[in-house]
Amino acid sequence: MTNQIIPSVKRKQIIELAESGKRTDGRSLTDMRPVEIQTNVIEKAEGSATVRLGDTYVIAGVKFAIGDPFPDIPNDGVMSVSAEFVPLASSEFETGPPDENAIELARVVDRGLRESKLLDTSKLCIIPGKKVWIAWVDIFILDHRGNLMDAAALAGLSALLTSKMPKAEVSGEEVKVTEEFVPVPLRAIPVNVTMAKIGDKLFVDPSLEEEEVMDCRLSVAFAEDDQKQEKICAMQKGGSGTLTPEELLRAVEIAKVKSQELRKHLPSGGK
Amino acid sequence: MTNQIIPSVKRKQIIELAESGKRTDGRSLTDMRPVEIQTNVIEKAEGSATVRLGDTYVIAGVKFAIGDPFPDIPNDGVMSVSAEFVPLASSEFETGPPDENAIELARVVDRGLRESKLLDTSKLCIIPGKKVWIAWVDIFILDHRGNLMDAAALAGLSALLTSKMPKAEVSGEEVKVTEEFVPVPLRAIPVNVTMAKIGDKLFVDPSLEEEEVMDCRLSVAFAEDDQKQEKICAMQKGGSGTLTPEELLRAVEIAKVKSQELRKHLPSGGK
Amino acid sequence: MTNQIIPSVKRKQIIELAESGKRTDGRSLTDMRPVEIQTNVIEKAEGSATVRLGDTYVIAGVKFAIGDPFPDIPNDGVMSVSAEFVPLASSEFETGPPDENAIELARVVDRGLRESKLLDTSKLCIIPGKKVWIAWVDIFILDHRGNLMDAAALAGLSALLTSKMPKAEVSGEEVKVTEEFVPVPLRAIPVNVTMAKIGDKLFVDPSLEEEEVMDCRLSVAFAEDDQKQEKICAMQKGGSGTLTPEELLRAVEIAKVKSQELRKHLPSGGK
Amino acid sequence: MEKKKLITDDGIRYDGRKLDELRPIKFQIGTLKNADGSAYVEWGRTKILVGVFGPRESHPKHLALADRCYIRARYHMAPFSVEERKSPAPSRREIELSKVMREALEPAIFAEFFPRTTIDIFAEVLQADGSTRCAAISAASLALTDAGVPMRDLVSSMAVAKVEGKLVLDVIDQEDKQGDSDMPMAIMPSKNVITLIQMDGLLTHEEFIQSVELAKKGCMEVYAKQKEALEEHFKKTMDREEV
Amino acid sequence: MEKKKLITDDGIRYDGRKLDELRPIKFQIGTLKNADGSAYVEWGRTKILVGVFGPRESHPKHLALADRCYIRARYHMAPFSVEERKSPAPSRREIELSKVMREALEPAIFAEFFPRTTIDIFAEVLQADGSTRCAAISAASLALTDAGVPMRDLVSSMAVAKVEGKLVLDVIDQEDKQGDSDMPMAIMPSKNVITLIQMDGLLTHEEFIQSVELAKKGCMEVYAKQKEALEEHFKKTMDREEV
Amino acid sequence: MEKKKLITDDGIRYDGRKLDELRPIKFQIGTLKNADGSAYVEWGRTKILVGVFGPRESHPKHLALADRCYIRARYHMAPFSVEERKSPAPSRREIELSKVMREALEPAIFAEFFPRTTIDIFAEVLQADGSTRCAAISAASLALTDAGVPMRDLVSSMAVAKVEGKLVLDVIDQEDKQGDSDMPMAIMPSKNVITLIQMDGLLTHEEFIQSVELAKKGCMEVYAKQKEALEEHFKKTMDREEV
Repeated sequence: MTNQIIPSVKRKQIIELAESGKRTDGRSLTDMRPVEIQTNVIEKAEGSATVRLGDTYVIAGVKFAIGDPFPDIPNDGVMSVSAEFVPLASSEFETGPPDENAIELARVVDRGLRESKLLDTSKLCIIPGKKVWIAWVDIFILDHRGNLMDAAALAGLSALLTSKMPKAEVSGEEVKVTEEFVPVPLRAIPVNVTMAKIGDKLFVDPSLEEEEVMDCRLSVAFAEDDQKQEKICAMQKGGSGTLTPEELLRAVEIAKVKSQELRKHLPSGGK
Repeated sequence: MTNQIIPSVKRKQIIELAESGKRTDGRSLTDMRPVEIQTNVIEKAEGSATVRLGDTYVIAGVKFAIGDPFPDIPNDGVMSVSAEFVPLASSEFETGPPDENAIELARVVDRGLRESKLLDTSKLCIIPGKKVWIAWVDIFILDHRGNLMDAAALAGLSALLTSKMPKAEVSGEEVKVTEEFVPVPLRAIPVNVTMAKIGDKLFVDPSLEEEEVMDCRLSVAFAEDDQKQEKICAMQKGGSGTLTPEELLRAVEIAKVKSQELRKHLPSGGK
Repeated sequence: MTNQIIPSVKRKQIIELAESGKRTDGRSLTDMRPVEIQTNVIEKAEGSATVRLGDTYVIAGVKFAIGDPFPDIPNDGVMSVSAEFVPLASSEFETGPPDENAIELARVVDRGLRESKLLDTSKLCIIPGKKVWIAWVDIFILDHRGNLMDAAALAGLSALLTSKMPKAEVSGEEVKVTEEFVPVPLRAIPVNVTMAKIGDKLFVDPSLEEEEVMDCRLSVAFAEDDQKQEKICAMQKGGSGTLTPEELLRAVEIAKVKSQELRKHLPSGGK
Repeated sequence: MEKKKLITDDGIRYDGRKLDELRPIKFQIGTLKNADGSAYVEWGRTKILVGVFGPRESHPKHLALADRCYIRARYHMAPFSVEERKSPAPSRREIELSKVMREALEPAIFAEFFPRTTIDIFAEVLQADGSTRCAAISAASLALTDAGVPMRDLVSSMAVAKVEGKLVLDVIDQEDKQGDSDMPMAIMPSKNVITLIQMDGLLTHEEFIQSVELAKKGCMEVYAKQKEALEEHFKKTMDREEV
Repeated sequence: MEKKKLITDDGIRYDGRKLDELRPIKFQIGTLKNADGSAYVEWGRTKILVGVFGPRESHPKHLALADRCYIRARYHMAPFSVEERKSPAPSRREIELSKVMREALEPAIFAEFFPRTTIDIFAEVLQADGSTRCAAISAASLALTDAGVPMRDLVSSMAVAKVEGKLVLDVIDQEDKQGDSDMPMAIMPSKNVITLIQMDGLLTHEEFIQSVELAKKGCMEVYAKQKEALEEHFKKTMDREEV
Repeated sequence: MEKKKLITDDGIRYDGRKLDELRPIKFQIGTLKNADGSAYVEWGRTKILVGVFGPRESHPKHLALADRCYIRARYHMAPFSVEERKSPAPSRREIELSKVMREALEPAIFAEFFPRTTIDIFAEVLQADGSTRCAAISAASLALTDAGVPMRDLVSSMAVAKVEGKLVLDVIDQEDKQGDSDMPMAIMPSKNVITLIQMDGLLTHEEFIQSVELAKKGCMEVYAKQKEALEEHFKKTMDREEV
């Protein structure tokens, strides 16, 4: 059975420090940890990126493959986002198919990318109703030190931003993949910001220690289109705690500011 | 380890009562529990029904989809019957893929429906050898209070009896599903009757309590064709006890009578 | 937790006996157990064989089916080797999907058969790039008394050597399987020899008892082509012990001799 | 799927409702015999059955928590509940919604009263026509009450979508698929706290604030219907006991 | 599959047998070394190997029963046993037949002699040509005896089909697929009780009664062959022990 | 895949190397925070990350061994590591390589020092361009050292292939696919013993003997690079501690 004593001592300490605006690792409540993004790290992938968010370490790779469209959107390509909690990333992770946390992570990142209209899937069509490009975005967690949501979203986004897409030539029903590459048709750019609620405070970019004692977390993704228009494009509460309506609105305000900060770290498009 | 004391006390009590032709819930040995069938409960399904057999509660839905025929019967459509023991139905049920009990149930119901020649699968062919209708019959157990076999068979049958089938139009190799619906091509009607053997008595439509202490059960399905001809179309013994040949023949006699009774509850075809 | 006392006593005894060149079952260190191969035991299979290697008992069946080629070798048929450790073969085996031992066994046997160029897969093509023959080689372990590797390899090989292949007729895109059978296009013949290392001795064709206390095993397959040319075609070390380079070379020498011995037991081709 | 216009110029929706109007919602409590607690809801054409077992012994035992009850939840769709038959194996969507449903309900449960035990919440979607997670959560909180689980409050849930530029309450399938955003929310009404919020689609900051307001209004209407159902249920139970 | 006529006007079947004639059936006992008991049967072209382990410690432990032995059975077909290669993963049919086989054998086992233990019965169908469950059950009861499991009686099994209007004994593949009904039955012969009965197809009440009679006759013939095999096996074992 | 000539008449390979020349190999130790030990290797374009956990409590408990540590290993490829996206579910190849990797490392570990515990070795192939098992094993022995697991020796691994009639050292993808044989080997260099050997393809007896010699030479070069990486790592660690 899970021992609950150590977390409750830690929690008390974290809350007390926060009263004076401080955190155990020296950050203020709204500081992100250092962000480091490297792209094109996997030459065999059409796009790839590693993200270090403090000590949290994530890699994402993008592969394009030809496949069938969904019957209800026959003229659109497909983007598929998966996340794997690789067992080397944490003593808590286990081998086996993705659990509910990995699935939630992948789906939240997916919604952020999808709902921002980042990828113009209509341009991924090869033969309408028959053949389309599938963009596989695979995110692997390599070291889990808190806030996987933002690190994974950044990694997936950076990999897509720097992807090149193979070009297909069609003659009749035959599809041939050429040696040529074209840029991926991208539009608005989503950035995700996660905050943990502990007591009555919000902690931006929570560390693993903070996540272990948090009441709940809120992730908010802001998308910015080419006219620099910002909109909320995805949101997800996680964990068993509650938020007051005021906390919710405050969190959205914070996310708006921090997402602008994070944008500066993004790789520029194409490669 | 399973406690065996309470069941053996119950069993003794049930056997003693049965000596005077009585059961713990007041029924005679050959009484069914009240039967209540509601059809067209799921508007999105092509056919559906809930069945209450006493407190046992089952739902069945029928969906038609276009698929490939089996290679050895290229001109016949397909009927596929599944059963799920949904965990809300019993504290004994667990999440996960169907266990041997759910699979046996589905297969016995399937054989009853199939061997009675209820569904004329030759009329489910769209393009011979290429495209046929698949009739998915999904049975969900919602409350398990004994005799799932008869309740599930009634639910599956009632859903099929009241199904409407989408109409497909063929031009060349292209298949288009129209907005039109046609009746499902049905023939003889099978009705299943299950009896539990406890001691040397047969209990028609056993309750959960009776099933927990039974030696074995026997399910017998009678089919009636449009000339009101009755035939046995499926039979299954379940459980670790034995039947004497005399008990077997007696059970078939009883099933013949009770299946006629059950027929009166069936919905009339079409919808 | 596994008891380690009995094995260590046995190991000591086996090593002491080996000092004078003897084994617990009376063999010399380089003796194989008696080999008995029966072919065409499963009339419904296109090829089949049982192998008894001492008390180890294995069956293999070959089935041909029409399927799709791999995209990167569109003009070649496919050979697929599986192995199942059927639970009746040992109190250690369990039901469920193949474990790492069964998978290793199948893959080593597969490599032996494949890399010897035994089967000329280019002759298994029906319509280039579209339809090819798939040769399913299924190996079932029926009684595990040591050295499954050699018994399984012999069974798979013998089944293939005595297989007949259905003949397909092509007209346009249509493929029709005729009633006729043709010989399977075979070339060089691989034979696998496994040795256990216990202490500093090599034990050819180890018994179950020897395997339980061995340091490691080495399997070496020699292929012989129609010019009676012999080459090494597959090798696999198993188990957690080590081999000195000298032991490795000695083992290969032994395998060369023993593989010639085993060749005499092989069924002659065709049937 | 063909796109039709979903809102008339007069602000009337596809199914005849006004922008902030709920569908007919009807809760029924105690419909199952085996479950310790149960509730059935018809929420427009969305139909969901929820059963609760527990607090009961944790199995397997290593799930047991020393200081509170372990809560499991399963959101599951019947194969016939949607247009195209759905495989009965849980999809990734169902696995996420199971987690989200559990986390929406947990804050309302006095889990610390039952250390070392497990509560199971099983929701079966029999027919899906939008807002299934809201309906499942709202019904589940009634099933928990029916099971005698001590609760801090009910949980009431409602979704708001942006469709053709307008915010609409209580989203149906058609609106979800064609709409620009979907935002399900759940609250503990008498505590005024949020236990579930998810959003996808594009909303301006202003629209988001309005959406939260509208969702809250919807949750309060659901809350009223939940309380009605509870009253009716207890009345029935007492009547029965008096007999 | 092409439909040929399966029975001549003289009542001779596809494979030359008379209507109530069994195929050649040969049991062999004790063919495996590792299994505690084993039997192999060639039943026409149907070939099945059965191994029995136990009574042995229950694993996992929660399977253990306080008052009797826990019995597991697996009916499994080799991929090469049928016309089209079968995936080795257990099909729904194999899962049902495993249950049915277990329930046909359980009444014959003195399970109460071995509380808290498990007996495993594994049947591998190496070639399938009809009546595989009958052959597996009959062979399994010999394998149980070989394992020294105390038995109330052997279990003997036989199937009857209705083919082209006639009842036939010991059904082959072709007859099963083209026939109008199939009815496998198993009995404990010296007790005159039925441990397995299944039926599908269409039979009048009268035909059913005749089918049961015919199946019983077949079971008794199987019983005779089982006893023969046992005698031969014990004779061999004693000869060996005397040496 | 089109077949190009892989070796020039002057004995220069596809990627510019000589026949017995290794690709640039760079080990990095201690790259992960959570793992007890870790190592990252870039071996030409092959990129692998290895993490080690343990010795730690065995879970589930029945895995515990009374006299030594239980060692688990997983060799796994990321979906984006190869030309065609690979499903993340472990393939049969990955399951075999996990076993082979474990057995190549086990002889070097003083497993008897840690009875009843488990050591987990997880290798993630981030990019695969030939010799992945050699790279994974070599990196894993560094990760084990980093985790403080007492070792008899490092394990150094290298593959030799026969390509267009010539033996070549340190095999890349292209050579593996077009070559006539592939032979990965691993040794404990200071003990001069082999912990891994596999071979497939056709080799004469003479060629095999030469292959073993060549592989050994390659292993020794890897060993030198491993020691370099260790020295650098310990230097860094000590520098950090002195601060």
